[in-house]
Amino acid sequence: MKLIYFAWVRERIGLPQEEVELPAEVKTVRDLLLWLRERGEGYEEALRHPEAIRVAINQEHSRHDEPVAGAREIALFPPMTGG
Amino acid sequence: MKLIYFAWVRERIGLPQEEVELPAEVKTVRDLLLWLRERGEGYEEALRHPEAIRVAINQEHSRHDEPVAGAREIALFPPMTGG
Amino acid sequence: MPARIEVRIQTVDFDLSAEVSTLLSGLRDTGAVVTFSGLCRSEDGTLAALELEHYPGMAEAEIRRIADEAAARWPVTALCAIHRVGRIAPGENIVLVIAASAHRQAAFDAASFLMDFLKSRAPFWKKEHLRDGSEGGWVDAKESDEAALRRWS
Amino acid sequence: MPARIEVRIQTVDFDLSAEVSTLLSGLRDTGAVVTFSGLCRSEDGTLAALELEHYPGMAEAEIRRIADEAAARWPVTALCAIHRVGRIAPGENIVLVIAASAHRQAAFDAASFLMDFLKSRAPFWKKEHLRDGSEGGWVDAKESDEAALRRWS
Repeated sequence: MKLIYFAWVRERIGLPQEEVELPAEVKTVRDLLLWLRERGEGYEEALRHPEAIRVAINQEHSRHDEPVAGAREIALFPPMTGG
Repeated sequence: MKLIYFAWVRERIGLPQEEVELPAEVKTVRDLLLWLRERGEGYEEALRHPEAIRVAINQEHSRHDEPVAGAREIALFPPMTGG
Repeated sequence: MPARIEVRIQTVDFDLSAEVSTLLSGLRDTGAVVTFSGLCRSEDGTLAALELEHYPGMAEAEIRRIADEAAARWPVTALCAIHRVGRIAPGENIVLVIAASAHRQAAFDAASFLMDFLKSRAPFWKKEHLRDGSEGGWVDAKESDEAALRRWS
Repeated sequence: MPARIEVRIQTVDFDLSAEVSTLLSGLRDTGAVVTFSGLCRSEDGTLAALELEHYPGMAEAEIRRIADEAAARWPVTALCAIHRVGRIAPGENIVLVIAASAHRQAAFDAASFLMDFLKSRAPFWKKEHLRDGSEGGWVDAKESDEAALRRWS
Protein backbone atom coordinates (compact mmCIF):
# COMPACT_ATOMS: atom_id res chain seq x y z
CA MET A 1 0.00 0.00 0.00
CA LYS A 2 1.21 3.47 -0.85
CA LEU A 3 1.46 6.05 1.92
CA ILE A 4 1.87 9.74 0.99
CA TYR A 5 2.81 12.56 3.36
CA PHE A 6 2.36 16.31 3.02
CA ALA A 7 3.54 19.53 4.67
CA TRP A 8 4.97 19.08 8.18
CA VAL A 9 3.97 15.41 8.28
CA ARG A 10 6.26 14.88 5.25
CA GLU A 11 9.05 16.99 6.77
CA ARG A 12 8.99 15.24 10.14
CA ILE A 13 8.79 11.72 8.70
CA GLY A 14 11.48 12.72 6.21
CA LEU A 15 9.87 11.02 3.21
CA PRO A 16 7.30 12.20 0.63
CA GLN A 17 5.93 8.67 0.23
CA GLU A 18 6.62 4.99 0.79
CA GLU A 19 5.23 1.51 0.17
CA VAL A 20 4.24 -0.48 3.25
CA GLU A 21 2.81 -3.90 4.05
CA LEU A 22 0.26 -3.50 6.79
CA PRO A 23 0.04 -6.23 9.45
CA ALA A 24 -3.38 -7.87 9.73
CA GLU A 25 -4.21 -6.14 13.03
CA VAL A 26 -4.18 -2.68 11.37
CA LYS A 27 -7.86 -2.36 10.46
CA THR A 28 -8.75 1.32 10.71
CA VAL A 29 -7.14 4.66 9.96
CA ARG A 30 -6.54 5.09 13.68
CA ASP A 31 -4.77 1.69 13.87
CA LEU A 32 -2.59 2.79 10.95
CA LEU A 33 -1.57 6.04 12.69
CA LEU A 34 -0.68 4.23 15.92
CA TRP A 35 1.26 1.53 14.05
CA LEU A 36 3.20 4.10 12.00
CA ARG A 37 4.08 6.06 15.11
CA GLU A 38 6.20 3.11 16.33
CA ARG A 39 8.37 3.08 13.20
CA GLY A 40 10.95 5.61 14.39
CA GLU A 41 11.68 9.07 15.74
CA GLY A 42 10.42 11.04 12.72
CA TYR A 43 7.13 9.13 12.74
CA GLU A 44 6.80 9.63 16.49
CA GLU A 45 7.33 13.37 16.05
CA ALA A 46 4.90 13.64 13.12
CA LEU A 47 2.16 11.55 14.70
CA ARG A 48 2.45 12.52 18.36
CA HIS A 49 -1.13 13.84 18.26
CA PRO A 50 -2.80 11.39 15.89
CA GLU A 51 -6.20 13.07 16.30
CA ALA A 52 -4.75 16.20 14.61
CA ILE A 53 -3.77 14.29 11.47
CA ARG A 54 -6.06 14.41 8.42
CA VAL A 55 -6.25 11.30 6.30
CA ALA A 56 -7.39 10.64 2.73
CA ILE A 57 -8.01 7.16 1.35
CA ASN A 58 -7.78 6.93 -2.44
CA GLN A 59 -7.83 10.75 -2.58
CA GLU A 60 -10.99 11.24 -0.54
CA HIS A 61 -11.16 12.54 3.03
CA SER A 62 -11.79 9.78 5.55
CA ARG A 63 -12.58 9.60 9.23
CA HIS A 64 -10.24 7.87 11.68
CA ASP A 65 -12.69 5.03 12.28
CA GLU A 66 -12.86 4.02 8.61
CA PRO A 67 -11.32 0.71 7.47
CA VAL A 68 -8.09 0.73 5.46
CA ALA A 69 -8.66 -2.63 3.79
CA GLY A 70 -8.36 -2.45 0.01
CA ALA A 71 -6.95 1.10 -0.07
CA ARG A 72 -4.43 1.73 -2.86
CA GLU A 73 -3.21 5.06 -1.52
CA ILE A 74 -3.48 6.61 1.91
CA ALA A 75 -2.34 10.19 2.50
CA LEU A 76 -1.52 11.78 5.87
CA PHE A 77 -1.36 15.54 6.30
CA PRO A 78 -2.03 18.46 8.65
CA PRO A 79 -5.28 20.46 8.53
CA MET A 80 -5.47 22.27 5.20
CA THR A 81 -4.52 25.94 4.84
CA GLY A 82 -5.17 26.72 1.18
CA GLY A 83 -7.25 29.50 -0.30
CA MET B 1 -37.98 75.98 -6.59
CA LYS B 2 -36.56 73.51 -9.11
CA LEU B 3 -38.46 70.27 -9.79
CA ILE B 4 -36.73 67.43 -11.66
CA TYR B 5 -38.40 64.35 -13.11
CA PHE B 6 -36.93 61.00 -14.12
CA ALA B 7 -37.91 57.86 -16.06
CA TRP B 8 -41.67 57.43 -16.58
CA VAL B 9 -42.47 60.38 -14.32
CA ARG B 10 -40.48 62.56 -16.77
CA GLU B 11 -42.08 60.92 -19.81
CA ARG B 12 -45.66 61.29 -18.53
CA ILE B 13 -45.24 64.89 -17.34
CA GLY B 14 -43.44 65.64 -20.60
CA LEU B 15 -40.70 67.76 -19.04
CA PRO B 16 -37.29 66.91 -17.59
CA GLN B 17 -37.47 69.79 -15.11
CA GLU B 18 -39.20 73.08 -14.33
CA GLU B 19 -39.19 76.02 -11.92
CA VAL B 20 -42.29 76.41 -9.75
CA GLU B 21 -43.55 78.80 -7.07
CA LEU B 22 -45.24 76.75 -4.38
CA PRO B 23 -48.36 78.18 -2.70
CA ALA B 24 -48.09 78.57 1.06
CA GLU B 25 -50.41 75.64 1.79
CA VAL B 26 -47.94 73.15 0.21
CA LYS B 27 -45.98 72.18 3.29
CA THR B 28 -44.93 68.53 2.83
CA VAL B 29 -43.78 66.26 0.01
CA ARG B 30 -47.27 64.73 -0.02
CA ASP B 31 -48.85 68.19 -0.39
CA LEU B 32 -46.52 68.86 -3.31
CA LEU B 33 -47.50 65.63 -5.10
CA LEU B 34 -51.23 66.36 -4.68
CA TRP B 35 -50.79 69.97 -5.81
CA LEU B 36 -48.76 68.96 -8.89
CA ARG B 37 -51.35 66.35 -9.86
CA GLU B 38 -53.84 69.16 -10.51
CA ARG B 39 -51.60 70.90 -13.04
CA GLY B 40 -52.72 68.93 -16.11
CA GLU B 41 -53.24 65.61 -17.80
CA GLY B 42 -49.57 64.53 -17.86
CA TYR B 43 -49.18 65.33 -14.16
CA GLU B 44 -52.39 63.46 -13.38
CA GLU B 45 -51.11 60.42 -15.28
CA ALA B 46 -47.66 60.53 -13.68
CA LEU B 47 -48.90 61.07 -10.12
CA ARG B 48 -52.09 59.00 -10.10
CA HIS B 49 -50.62 56.85 -7.31
CA PRO B 50 -48.61 59.39 -5.33
CA GLU B 51 -47.58 56.79 -2.74
CA ALA B 52 -45.58 55.01 -5.49
CA ILE B 53 -43.50 58.09 -6.28
CA ARG B 54 -40.03 58.42 -4.75
CA VAL B 55 -38.86 61.89 -3.85
CA ALA B 56 -35.44 63.40 -3.19
CA ILE B 57 -34.95 66.82 -1.61
CA ASN B 58 -31.61 68.43 -2.43
CA GLN B 59 -30.40 65.07 -3.79
CA GLU B 60 -31.25 63.03 -0.69
CA HIS B 61 -34.11 60.55 -0.38
CA SER B 62 -37.00 61.94 1.63
CA ARG B 63 -40.22 60.59 3.07
CA HIS B 64 -43.61 61.94 2.00
CA ASP B 65 -44.23 63.57 5.38
CA GLU B 66 -41.09 65.71 5.23
CA PRO B 67 -41.39 69.49 4.82
CA VAL B 68 -40.47 71.10 1.49
CA ALA B 69 -39.70 74.53 2.92
CA GLY B 70 -36.28 75.78 1.91
CA ALA B 71 -35.62 73.05 -0.68
CA ARG B 72 -33.58 74.18 -3.69
CA GLU B 73 -34.25 71.08 -5.77
CA ILE B 74 -36.91 68.40 -5.47
CA ALA B 75 -36.79 65.32 -7.71
CA LEU B 76 -39.69 62.94 -8.42
CA PHE B 77 -39.09 59.48 -9.85
CA PRO B 78 -40.29 55.84 -9.85
CA PRO B 79 -38.70 53.19 -7.61
CA MET B 80 -35.08 52.69 -8.68
CA THR B 81 -34.01 49.80 -10.93
CA GLY B 82 -30.25 50.20 -11.26
CA GLY B 83 -27.53 47.66 -10.59
CA MET C 1 -6.26 54.04 7.70
CA PRO C 2 -9.65 54.94 6.18
CA ALA C 3 -10.85 52.80 3.29
CA ARG C 4 -10.07 54.00 -0.22
CA ILE C 5 -13.41 54.67 -1.94
CA GLU C 6 -13.90 55.12 -5.67
CA VAL C 7 -17.31 55.90 -7.24
CA ARG C 8 -17.84 56.49 -10.97
CA ILE C 9 -20.73 56.80 -13.40
CA GLN C 10 -19.77 56.47 -17.04
CA THR C 11 -21.09 55.52 -20.47
CA VAL C 12 -18.03 53.49 -21.49
CA ASP C 13 -17.33 49.91 -20.47
CA PHE C 14 -14.75 49.03 -17.80
CA ASP C 15 -12.14 46.30 -17.47
CA LEU C 16 -12.33 44.16 -14.35
CA SER C 17 -8.58 43.49 -13.96
CA ALA C 18 -7.64 47.10 -14.62
CA GLU C 19 -10.16 48.41 -12.07
CA VAL C 20 -9.03 45.93 -9.40
CA SER C 21 -5.34 46.64 -9.88
CA THR C 22 -5.85 50.43 -9.90
CA LEU C 23 -7.97 50.24 -6.77
CA LEU C 24 -5.43 48.09 -4.90
CA SER C 25 -2.26 49.86 -6.06
CA GLY C 26 -0.06 50.62 -3.09
CA LEU C 27 -2.52 49.16 -0.59
CA ARG C 28 -0.96 46.84 1.97
CA ASP C 29 -2.58 43.99 3.84
CA THR C 30 -5.33 43.25 1.39
CA GLY C 31 -5.82 39.49 1.35
CA ALA C 32 -9.29 39.24 -0.15
CA VAL C 33 -10.93 40.95 -3.10
CA VAL C 34 -14.55 40.33 -4.06
CA THR C 35 -15.98 41.73 -7.28
CA PHE C 36 -19.55 41.78 -8.50
CA SER C 37 -20.31 42.42 -12.15
CA GLY C 38 -23.91 42.96 -13.22
CA LEU C 39 -24.48 42.14 -16.90
CA CYS C 40 -27.30 42.91 -19.29
CA ARG C 41 -29.21 39.66 -19.94
CA SER C 42 -30.64 38.82 -23.37
CA GLU C 43 -34.04 37.81 -21.92
CA ASP C 44 -34.19 34.79 -24.22
CA GLY C 45 -33.03 36.82 -27.18
CA THR C 46 -35.92 39.31 -27.04
CA LEU C 47 -33.89 42.27 -25.75
CA ALA C 48 -32.06 44.63 -28.11
CA ALA C 49 -30.68 46.90 -25.39
CA LEU C 50 -31.25 48.48 -22.02
CA GLU C 51 -31.24 52.23 -21.68
CA LEU C 52 -29.95 53.40 -18.31
CA GLU C 53 -31.03 56.79 -16.97
CA HIS C 54 -29.66 58.32 -13.79
CA TYR C 55 -29.95 61.42 -11.60
CA PRO C 56 -26.59 63.17 -12.08
CA GLY C 57 -25.13 64.41 -8.84
CA MET C 58 -27.43 62.45 -6.60
CA ALA C 59 -26.42 59.07 -8.09
CA GLU C 60 -22.74 59.60 -7.22
CA ALA C 61 -23.62 61.07 -3.81
CA GLU C 62 -26.00 58.23 -2.91
CA ILE C 63 -23.54 55.49 -3.91
CA ARG C 64 -20.87 57.24 -1.87
CA ARG C 65 -23.18 57.33 1.16
CA ILE C 66 -23.78 53.58 0.75
CA ALA C 67 -20.04 52.92 0.42
CA ASP C 68 -19.29 55.03 3.50
CA GLU C 69 -21.83 52.99 5.44
CA ALA C 70 -20.23 49.72 4.22
CA ALA C 71 -16.79 51.01 5.22
CA ALA C 72 -18.14 51.82 8.69
CA ARG C 73 -19.63 48.33 9.10
CA TRP C 74 -16.77 46.16 7.80
CA PRO C 75 -12.95 46.46 8.00
CA VAL C 76 -12.43 47.02 4.28
CA THR C 77 -9.26 48.49 2.79
CA ALA C 78 -10.96 49.67 -0.45
CA LEU C 79 -14.37 49.88 -2.10
CA CYS C 80 -15.25 50.73 -5.67
CA ALA C 81 -18.55 51.11 -7.52
CA ILE C 82 -18.81 51.87 -11.23
CA HIS C 83 -22.23 52.19 -12.87
CA ARG C 84 -22.72 52.60 -16.59
CA VAL C 85 -25.48 54.72 -18.12
CA GLY C 86 -26.80 55.07 -21.66
CA ARG C 87 -27.48 52.23 -24.08
CA ILE C 88 -26.18 48.80 -23.04
CA ALA C 89 -26.45 45.65 -25.18
CA PRO C 90 -27.04 42.08 -23.92
CA GLY C 91 -23.85 40.53 -22.55
CA GLU C 92 -22.34 43.93 -21.68
CA ASN C 93 -21.46 45.13 -18.19
CA ILE C 94 -23.90 47.40 -16.34
CA VAL C 95 -22.31 47.70 -12.93
CA LEU C 96 -19.14 46.75 -11.06
CA VAL C 97 -18.60 46.62 -7.33
CA ILE C 98 -15.25 45.78 -5.73
CA ALA C 99 -14.60 45.23 -2.02
CA ALA C 100 -11.12 44.56 -0.62
CA SER C 101 -10.23 43.54 2.90
CA ALA C 102 -7.67 41.65 4.94
CA HIS C 103 -10.10 38.73 5.25
CA ARG C 104 -12.69 37.19 2.97
CA GLN C 105 -15.91 37.50 4.96
CA ALA C 106 -15.70 41.29 5.23
CA ALA C 107 -15.04 41.53 1.49
CA PHE C 108 -18.02 39.30 0.64
CA ASP C 109 -20.34 41.13 3.04
CA ALA C 110 -19.33 44.63 1.96
CA ALA C 111 -19.72 43.79 -1.75
CA SER C 112 -23.10 42.18 -1.20
CA PHE C 113 -24.32 45.10 0.97
CA LEU C 114 -23.13 47.64 -1.61
CA MET C 115 -25.01 45.85 -4.40
CA ASP C 116 -28.21 45.42 -2.39
CA PHE C 117 -28.38 49.11 -1.53
CA LEU C 118 -27.16 50.28 -4.92
CA LYS C 119 -30.03 48.39 -6.57
CA SER C 120 -32.79 49.85 -4.41
CA ARG C 121 -31.41 53.23 -3.31
CA ALA C 122 -29.19 54.63 -6.06
CA PRO C 123 -31.22 56.72 -8.57
CA PHE C 124 -30.93 54.70 -11.79
CA TRP C 125 -33.73 53.46 -14.04
CA LYS C 126 -33.74 50.86 -16.79
CA LYS C 127 -35.83 50.97 -19.94
CA GLU C 128 -36.03 48.02 -22.31
CA HIS C 129 -35.72 48.23 -26.08
CA LEU C 130 -36.91 45.02 -27.75
CA ARG C 131 -35.51 43.31 -30.83
CA ASP C 132 -38.82 43.60 -32.63
CA GLY C 133 -38.30 47.38 -32.58
CA SER C 134 -40.83 48.13 -29.86
CA GLU C 135 -40.19 49.74 -26.54
CA GLY C 136 -40.44 47.20 -23.74
CA GLY C 137 -41.08 49.96 -21.26
CA TRP C 138 -39.51 50.79 -17.93
CA VAL C 139 -38.34 47.88 -15.81
CA ASP C 140 -40.40 47.48 -12.64
CA ALA C 141 -38.69 47.48 -9.26
CA LYS C 142 -38.75 44.05 -7.65
CA GLU C 143 -40.12 43.38 -4.20
CA SER C 144 -37.26 40.89 -3.75
CA ASP C 145 -34.76 43.75 -4.08
CA GLU C 146 -36.51 45.75 -1.39
CA ALA C 147 -36.69 42.62 0.79
CA ALA C 148 -32.93 42.07 0.35
CA LEU C 149 -32.27 45.29 2.29
CA ARG C 150 -33.93 43.96 5.42
CA ARG C 151 -31.23 41.41 6.17
CA TRP C 152 -28.77 44.25 6.78
CA SER C 153 -30.84 46.06 9.40
CA MET D 1 -28.36 23.15 -18.81
CA PRO D 2 -25.73 21.94 -16.30
CA ALA D 3 -23.35 24.54 -14.97
CA ARG D 4 -20.01 24.94 -16.72
CA ILE D 5 -17.29 24.04 -14.19
CA GLU D 6 -13.60 24.83 -14.56
CA VAL D 7 -10.96 23.75 -12.00
CA ARG D 8 -7.22 24.39 -12.38
CA ILE D 9 -4.10 24.21 -10.27
CA GLN D 10 -1.11 26.05 -11.68
CA THR D 11 2.14 27.76 -10.74
CA VAL D 12 1.65 30.79 -13.02
CA ASP D 13 -0.48 33.81 -12.21
CA PHE D 14 -3.89 34.35 -13.79
CA ASP D 15 -5.71 37.40 -15.16
CA LEU D 16 -9.12 38.13 -13.67
CA SER D 17 -10.72 39.63 -16.80
CA ALA D 18 -9.40 36.89 -19.06
CA GLU D 19 -10.65 34.13 -16.77
CA VAL D 20 -14.10 35.70 -16.46
CA SER D 21 -14.51 36.25 -20.18
CA THR D 22 -13.30 32.74 -21.06
CA LEU D 23 -15.63 31.21 -18.49
CA LEU D 24 -18.66 33.16 -19.73
CA SER D 25 -18.02 32.88 -23.47
CA GLY D 26 -21.17 31.76 -25.23
CA LEU D 27 -23.16 31.49 -22.00
CA ARG D 28 -26.57 33.10 -22.14
CA ASP D 29 -28.64 34.53 -19.34
CA THR D 30 -25.80 35.29 -16.98
CA GLY D 31 -26.69 38.53 -15.21
CA ALA D 32 -24.39 38.32 -12.20
CA VAL D 33 -20.74 37.39 -11.81
CA VAL D 34 -18.99 37.28 -8.44
CA THR D 35 -15.25 36.77 -8.21
CA PHE D 36 -13.11 36.16 -5.16
CA SER D 37 -9.35 36.69 -5.34
CA GLY D 38 -7.20 35.60 -2.42
CA LEU D 39 -3.90 37.49 -2.26
CA CYS D 40 -0.68 36.89 -0.37
CA ARG D 41 -0.45 39.50 2.43
CA SER D 42 2.84 41.07 3.42
CA GLU D 43 2.21 40.54 7.15
CA ASP D 44 3.50 44.03 7.96
CA GLY D 45 6.44 43.59 5.64
CA THR D 46 7.86 40.54 7.44
CA LEU D 47 6.94 37.98 4.78
CA ALA D 48 9.23 37.24 1.83
CA ALA D 49 6.97 34.62 0.24
CA LEU D 50 4.50 31.85 0.80
CA GLU D 51 5.23 28.36 -0.48
CA LEU D 52 2.09 26.49 -1.47
CA GLU D 53 2.12 22.69 -1.44
CA HIS D 54 -0.75 20.53 -2.68
CA TYR D 55 -1.81 16.93 -3.11
CA PRO D 56 -1.84 16.45 -6.90
CA GLY D 57 -4.90 14.59 -8.11
CA MET D 58 -6.84 14.90 -4.90
CA ALA D 59 -6.71 18.72 -4.89
CA GLU D 60 -8.41 18.95 -8.31
CA ALA D 61 -10.89 16.19 -7.42
CA GLU D 62 -11.81 17.73 -4.08
CA ILE D 63 -12.36 21.21 -5.53
CA ARG D 64 -14.51 19.66 -8.24
CA ARG D 65 -16.60 17.87 -5.60
CA ILE D 66 -17.09 21.20 -3.80
CA ALA D 67 -18.04 22.93 -7.08
CA ASP D 68 -20.50 20.15 -7.96
CA GLU D 69 -22.12 20.59 -4.56
CA ALA D 70 -22.37 24.37 -5.09
CA ALA D 71 -23.92 23.83 -8.54
CA ALA D 72 -26.48 21.49 -6.96
CA ARG D 73 -27.40 24.06 -4.30
CA TRP D 74 -27.63 27.24 -6.37
CA PRO D 75 -28.81 27.95 -9.94
CA VAL D 76 -25.39 28.92 -11.28
CA THR D 77 -24.52 29.02 -14.97
CA ALA D 78 -20.74 28.65 -14.41
CA LEU D 79 -18.20 28.11 -11.65
CA CYS D 80 -14.42 28.38 -11.78
CA ALA D 81 -11.69 27.77 -9.21
CA ILE D 82 -8.00 28.35 -9.89
CA HIS D 83 -5.43 27.72 -7.16
CA ARG D 84 -1.76 28.55 -7.53
CA VAL D 85 1.02 26.45 -6.01
CA GLY D 86 4.75 27.02 -5.55
CA ARG D 87 6.35 30.25 -4.36
CA ILE D 88 4.07 33.30 -4.15
CA ALA D 89 5.24 36.81 -3.17
CA PRO D 90 3.24 39.38 -1.14
CA GLY D 91 0.65 41.12 -3.29
CA GLU D 92 0.38 38.21 -5.72
CA ASN D 93 -2.73 36.13 -6.32
CA ILE D 94 -3.11 32.77 -4.57
CA VAL D 95 -6.61 31.70 -5.52
CA LEU D 96 -9.48 32.77 -7.75
CA VAL D 97 -13.11 31.70 -7.54
CA ILE D 98 -15.76 32.81 -10.04
CA ALA D 99 -19.50 32.18 -9.78
CA ALA D 100 -21.95 33.22 -12.49
CA SER D 101 -25.73 33.13 -12.32
CA ALA D 102 -28.86 34.82 -13.64
CA HIS D 103 -29.25 36.63 -10.29
CA ARG D 104 -26.87 38.10 -7.79
CA GLN D 105 -27.67 36.23 -4.58
CA ALA D 106 -26.94 32.81 -6.09
CA ALA D 107 -23.61 34.10 -7.44
CA PHE D 108 -22.60 35.57 -4.05
CA ASP D 109 -23.65 32.44 -2.15
CA ALA D 110 -21.97 29.97 -4.52
CA ALA D 111 -18.69 31.93 -4.52
CA SER D 112 -18.68 32.24 -0.73
CA PHE D 113 -19.51 28.53 -0.28
CA LEU D 114 -16.78 27.52 -2.72
CA MET D 115 -14.18 29.59 -0.86
CA ASP D 116 -15.22 28.38 2.59
CA PHE D 117 -14.93 24.72 1.59
CA LEU D 118 -11.85 25.23 -0.54
CA LYS D 119 -10.06 26.73 2.47
CA SER D 120 -10.84 23.90 4.87
CA ARG D 121 -11.30 20.87 2.60
CA ALA D 122 -9.01 21.20 -0.41
CA PRO D 123 -5.54 19.70 0.25
CA PHE D 124 -3.25 22.73 0.12
CA TRP D 125 -0.74 23.87 2.75
CA LYS D 126 1.07 27.17 3.17
CA LYS D 127 4.59 27.62 4.49
CA GLU D 128 5.97 31.06 5.29
CA HIS D 129 9.41 32.30 4.29
CA LEU D 130 10.38 35.42 6.20
CA ARG D 131 12.33 38.43 4.99
CA ASP D 132 15.01 37.92 7.62
CA GLY D 133 15.87 34.66 5.81
CA SER D 134 14.30 32.33 8.35
CA GLU D 135 11.51 29.88 7.79
CA GLY D 136 8.32 31.08 9.42
CA GLY D 137 7.00 27.56 9.44
CA TRP D 138 3.74 26.06 8.29
CA VAL D 139 0.65 28.22 8.63
CA ASP D 140 -1.78 26.88 11.23
CA ALA D 141 -5.35 26.13 10.26
CA LYS D 142 -7.78 28.61 11.81
CA GLU D 143 -10.73 27.59 13.92
CA SER D 144 -12.68 30.43 12.27
CA ASP D 145 -12.29 28.69 8.89
CA GLU D 146 -13.71 25.46 10.28
CA ALA D 147 -16.53 27.42 11.93
CA ALA D 148 -17.33 29.10 8.59
CA LEU D 149 -18.42 25.72 7.19
CA ARG D 150 -21.18 25.35 9.73
CA ARG D 151 -23.33 28.10 8.29
CA TRP D 152 -23.81 26.01 5.14
CA SER D 153 -25.14 22.90 6.89
